[in-house]
Amino acid sequence: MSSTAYFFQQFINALSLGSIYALVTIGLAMVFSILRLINFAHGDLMMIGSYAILMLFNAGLPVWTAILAGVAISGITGIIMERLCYRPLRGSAEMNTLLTSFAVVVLLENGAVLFFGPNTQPFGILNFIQPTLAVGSLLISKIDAITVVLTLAILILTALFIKKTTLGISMRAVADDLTASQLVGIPLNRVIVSAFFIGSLFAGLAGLLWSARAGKIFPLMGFIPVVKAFVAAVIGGFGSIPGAVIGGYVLGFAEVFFVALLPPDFQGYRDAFVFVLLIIILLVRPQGILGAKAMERRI
Amino acid sequence: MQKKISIAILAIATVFLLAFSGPVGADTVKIGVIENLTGSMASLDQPSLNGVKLALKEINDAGGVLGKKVEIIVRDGKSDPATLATVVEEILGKGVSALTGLSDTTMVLAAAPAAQRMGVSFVSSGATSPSLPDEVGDCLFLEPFGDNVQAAAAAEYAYNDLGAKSVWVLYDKAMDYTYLLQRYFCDRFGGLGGAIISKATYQTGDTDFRAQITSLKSKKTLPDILFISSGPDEIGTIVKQVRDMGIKIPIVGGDGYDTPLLAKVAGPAAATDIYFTTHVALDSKGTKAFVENYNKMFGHPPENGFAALGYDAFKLIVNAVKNANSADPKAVKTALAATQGFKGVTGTINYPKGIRVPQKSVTIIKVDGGKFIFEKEVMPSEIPAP
Amino acid sequence: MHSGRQAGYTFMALGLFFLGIYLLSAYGNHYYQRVGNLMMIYVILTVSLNLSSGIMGISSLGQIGFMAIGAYVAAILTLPPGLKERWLTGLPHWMHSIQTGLLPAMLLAGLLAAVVAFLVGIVILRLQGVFAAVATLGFLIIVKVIAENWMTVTRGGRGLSALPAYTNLWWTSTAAVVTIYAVWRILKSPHGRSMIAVREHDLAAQSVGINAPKIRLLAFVISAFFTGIAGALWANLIGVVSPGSFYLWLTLLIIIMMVVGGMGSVTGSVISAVGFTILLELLRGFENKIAMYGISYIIFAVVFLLMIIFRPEGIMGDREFSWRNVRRIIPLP
Amino acid sequence: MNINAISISFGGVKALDDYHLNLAPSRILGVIGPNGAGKTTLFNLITGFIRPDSGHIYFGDEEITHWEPHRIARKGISRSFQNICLFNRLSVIDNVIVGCQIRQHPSLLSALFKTPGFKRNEKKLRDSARRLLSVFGLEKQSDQRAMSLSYGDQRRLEIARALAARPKLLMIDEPAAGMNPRETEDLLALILKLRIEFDLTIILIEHNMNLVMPLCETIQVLNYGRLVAEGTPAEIQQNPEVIDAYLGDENDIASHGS
Amino acid sequence: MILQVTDLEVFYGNIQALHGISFNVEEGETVTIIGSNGAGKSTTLLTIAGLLKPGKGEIKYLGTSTKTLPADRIVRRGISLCPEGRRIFSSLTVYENLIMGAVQRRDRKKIRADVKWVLSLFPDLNSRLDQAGGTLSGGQQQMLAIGRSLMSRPKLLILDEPSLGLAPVLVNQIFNVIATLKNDGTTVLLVEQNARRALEIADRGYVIETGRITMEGSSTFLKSNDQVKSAYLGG
Repeated sequence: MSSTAYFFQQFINALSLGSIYALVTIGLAMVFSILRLINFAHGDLMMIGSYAILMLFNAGLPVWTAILAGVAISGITGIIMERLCYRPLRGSAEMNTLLTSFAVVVLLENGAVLFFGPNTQPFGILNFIQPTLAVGSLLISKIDAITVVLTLAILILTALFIKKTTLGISMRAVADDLTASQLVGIPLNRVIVSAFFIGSLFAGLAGLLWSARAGKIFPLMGFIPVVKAFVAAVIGGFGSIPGAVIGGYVLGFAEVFFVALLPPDFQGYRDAFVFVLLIIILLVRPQGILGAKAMERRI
Repeated sequence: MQKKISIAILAIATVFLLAFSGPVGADTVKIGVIENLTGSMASLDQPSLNGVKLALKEINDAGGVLGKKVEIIVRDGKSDPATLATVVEEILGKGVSALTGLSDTTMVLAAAPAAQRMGVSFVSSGATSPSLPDEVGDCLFLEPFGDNVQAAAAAEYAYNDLGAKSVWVLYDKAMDYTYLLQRYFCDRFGGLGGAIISKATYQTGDTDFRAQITSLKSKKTLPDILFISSGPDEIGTIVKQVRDMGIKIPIVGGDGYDTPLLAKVAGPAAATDIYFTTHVALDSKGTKAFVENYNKMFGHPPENGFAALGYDAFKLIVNAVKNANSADPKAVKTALAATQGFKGVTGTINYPKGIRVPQKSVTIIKVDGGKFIFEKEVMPSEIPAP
Repeated sequence: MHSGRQAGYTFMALGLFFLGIYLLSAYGNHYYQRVGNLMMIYVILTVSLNLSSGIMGISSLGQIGFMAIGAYVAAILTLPPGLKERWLTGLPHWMHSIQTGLLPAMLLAGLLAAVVAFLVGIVILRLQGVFAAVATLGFLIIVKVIAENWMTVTRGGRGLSALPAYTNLWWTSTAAVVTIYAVWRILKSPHGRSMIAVREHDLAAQSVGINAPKIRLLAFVISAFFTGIAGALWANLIGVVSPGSFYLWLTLLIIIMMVVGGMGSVTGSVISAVGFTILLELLRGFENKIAMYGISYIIFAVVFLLMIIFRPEGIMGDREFSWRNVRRIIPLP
Repeated sequence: MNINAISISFGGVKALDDYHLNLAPSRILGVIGPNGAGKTTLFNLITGFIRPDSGHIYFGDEEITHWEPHRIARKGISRSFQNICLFNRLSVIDNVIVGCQIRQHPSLLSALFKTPGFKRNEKKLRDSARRLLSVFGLEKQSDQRAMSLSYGDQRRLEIARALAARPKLLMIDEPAAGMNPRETEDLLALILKLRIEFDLTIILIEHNMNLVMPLCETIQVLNYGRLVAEGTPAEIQQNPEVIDAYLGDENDIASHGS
Repeated sequence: MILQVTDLEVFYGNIQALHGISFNVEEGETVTIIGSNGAGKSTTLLTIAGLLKPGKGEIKYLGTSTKTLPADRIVRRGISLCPEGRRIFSSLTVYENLIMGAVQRRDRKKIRADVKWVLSLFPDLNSRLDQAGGTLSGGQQQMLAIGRSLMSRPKLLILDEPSLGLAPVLVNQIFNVIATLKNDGTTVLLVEQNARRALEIADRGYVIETGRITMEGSSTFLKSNDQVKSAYLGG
């Protein structure tokens, strides 16, 4: 394999990893921008979506129906989560809501262990898609190709939604100024619920893609992606949706090339590197790559 | 306020005391089972517990031991060393004859010292570090063979039978088992004259191994085999991604492969040309009954090799109780140490004098089109020191 | 009330406490002793976290990182020399032959944790609120990754085992009492007032001459010191340290203990750490009885959720225990 | 106090432009101007919360332009805030004690071991805080939390805390905001009393002319970050530019209206 | 009577911000509330808009209580508060800001017509429709804020300090628009620090001090009142 081909192969790896990160991050950023809530349970929505898809499929539903229904279940779980756990806490300290989301993680993950069992389960329902496409000396797995295309499509749709629809503009308005948006009559609850729902749909979809790549699901599968998405969100500028996308890709590329370019003894330090990067970004450019407003200290 | 709090504390303390002072029956043989039923280790330890439960049922159906029923006291260690260290004390307080469970070295090291202090033997059902018994003391027994044995077997099989002269190694840095396995493998493979081209690592929980695989692909000369040292949860994904990236080189590994997940996650097309060492061929005659009974009891075949290990470890203890003709922990320990020719599902266990790692032959399984096929039994000619 | 009399009560209470410790270590079974030890360690962790998070107001998710540092330092120091030579080839030679007792190990563990806190704090404490939370979470993960990868010093994912079981109830309870006393004294000193002032209003505090970054760093470092000590006690109690032991679950556990006890209340932290240790054991007992493993953590999470929704200030708010209040309820001499 | 031509801008908008100040000791300066004119920005610049883009600030003979806020405070400049910034969950007396302890550097060890020196020191702090509270008529509330005080009491407590730091220069931001005329009169008397008792130089931001006019010896008028006028209260009241910018021109509607 | 506030008390935690405020606004009237900073003006307005919950007292709008309604329902009923400090959506374009003002409405055609109408009131905004709100000057932001409030076609328009921090020319422009609205028959409740200007334009006024109404009357009466003069008119 030539070094250019090597580079391109790693590039493709990074692109598909980055796509999934981007997809998870958008949902996280959407909720954060509106509520200033870092929802660590977002990753568990991926888990719930994946399990739902698998169970519905095993119950005999056609693949695509199972996928649609599973993703919808993930969305609905997001709404329930908001209603039961986060709405009662609205307006309380950021730290409290952050901790609440951790508690929700404990709740959902242990619940999943109880209901689904702790064991890893194979997730092969997309295996009928032939594994690889050969492009010259490059091999592109079809799941990767689908991931990238699907993510890009969703990103474009989301951008249009946010830009053009009243609900999308309302979300940006609420993110911009919560008080003023209430004063102009934006129905806050509806906007928040919508943000949770859409974000959770994306999480469900990301769960599907993530599980299809890994070929397996397990109850604790959500934590690593959500932590990564969270880093991606900070890199991109928390709350900014285009930033979330960029952050996702930056992280995907950083991770892949960190492993690709360094000797094996250092590969293990990948996550440390990711977080050093995060801390540096927080210090140097707390608003992230695309974050517009600097954090102003109000006196 | 203060009053409410003090009342609450009193109430909690009372309940606390009552909760653990139930009557203890003396007409059963009690064996403690510690497993991580929740948390990161649960996928190894739950099957192990199922194995124990199956063994228990069989033993009690056959009349128990020493004329008494056998009773298990199960505690969840939550994959957390502090919890393990606590529950082991709790179980020891209930007068058990011996303990079993746990599939990870670190977890055993958190739980077993308390048993050692009390002189109660602990048979590790799944941890395979050969130095474990020396680290804990004379109460700790391994049910499976040590990693050095299976790694040496894999190396000899790869070098002699597969004719491999060079290897690329990928291993999980976060686990004791995966680290030791590849180290012993490299020791023996190098000793035979094989070349280690390079090593790459990942961490438990990773789901993306393409960066590592792509760097393998970029090597000027590809190795004859890949030695991938992985636990049961990652191996399917790794195989899938290796094959997806167009690498058809044979893959060799250890008993972590012994799970249906390997074939199911990777798919039958990818799960081909894979060879691994393990304790038992689940499709062989000797194990057929075990698999069937397991299926009957739990509604599905054993999730992985740990089910059989848990089953054997428990039977091993009961066997020792029978041999000792006593449920006294000291006697059971002596009997365990003297175990000879105990036939389990996972092979025949002999503990040579002073050595509490069994000398067992290693089974080599070949995976072809997702099917596990018994290849051969190997007793390595040379075993790296623990 | 006369302060001499209060001191008298306090000494009597301490006497009773240590009498209890004596009875438990002499006559209690190992299980109760083990729970007692963990309880005391949780008290240290919660009270010291309260100093930096509750009293000082630093949103830290990285506290357990300092515990990990303390635990590893103590583990390396107390590991038998033979094993040290075999496993820890990355250590300087002179260290191979050293095996210390618990006290020096504890103190060095605390000191090293404090030094790391100092260095980390200079960088991270410039951030506030959730951003500080994120950065400290990053610190925790970095510590874990280093512990997993620095094979020649930490032995990687396999961890350090066969540590001498030095820790007993006397050590843990004394360390807990010392921690409570120290944090209490700091709370009642000019430093403590400055900490609360900075927490309540950073800028106003600076306008009356408080060096806010410095006082934040001070709280962070002291808190890390005691957390490091708790790590050392933990290491020599459990006998094995591994990277996975000091991670999210423990982080969440002590934060929840602190929040439920009341951010800023030392008393609350003590009550909550003691209460939760018992609650978790009870829940575990319940879970074992019904054989639904995992239900205890679910109940635990629900308890926390209900608490944060209906009583977000915790059991004690930021109030403290005082003999004056006790006397209102129970007639003391 | 001496300020040379400081300027600062936020996002392209000049918040303060070419501002000068020369204030002799023991004087009272009033700064007035419409909201958003840059008054509070001026306070934040002097107390070090924000740094000027250009210019210099001297206090006594030292340049304090780039000092940290706490260092400036220790040098002898105290302030109150426009929207009350108390340490809400500290008791009233502790709020003042925090101000009192500005010049102390007790060691942590003395606190840990509760040395006699530490106890003496605590008693001294408490006594002086109590004395200060009685000046402000807050001694009865000293054990309450600051957040439970009434609005007027909170304003007074904020000044008390600022004074506890024994400043040479006291900067008060809208002390009479939200006070009724009677309370305002009391405040006027209080400030005059404090000035003599503590030998203070005072800079005051205030909208309430009932306070500004009788209290201040000099008045500066800011508008759009620019210094529009400076002079005695009488001069300011006559200044047409000031009337136009701040007090409002009665003819505006007539001349521009529909 | 379009708005009637009776004995309104509001608390922030333990602190009482309003000590029983009563006032009313008649249909078509322009009423002003004057008072110094911290007197409770904004608190009163935010409570009417449904953002703060009243402790005691009653708020009646067109005869029915709005005390328990959420903010968006109050807007739908026809009360629109243009908040102090403009609070436009700085990352949204001018056009989007205006659209958000009409978020409760479903009549797309009329909304488009109303955008035109608002732009005719504030011609400055015309050329800046696609510009982000945050890039506007202070005066333009204030116009946008008022325009946004008008987009809900309120029966009662509440303006909180519309002239704050604006240059005299712009202040004039803002007051001219208020005058226009008034002539068109819109009911306006105006809170101002620039008491002189407020009293020029209003029919009646209330003086609020430390959470209490201390004076009320026609604008002419208040303007000539010595106390008001000395405290708020700088005379």
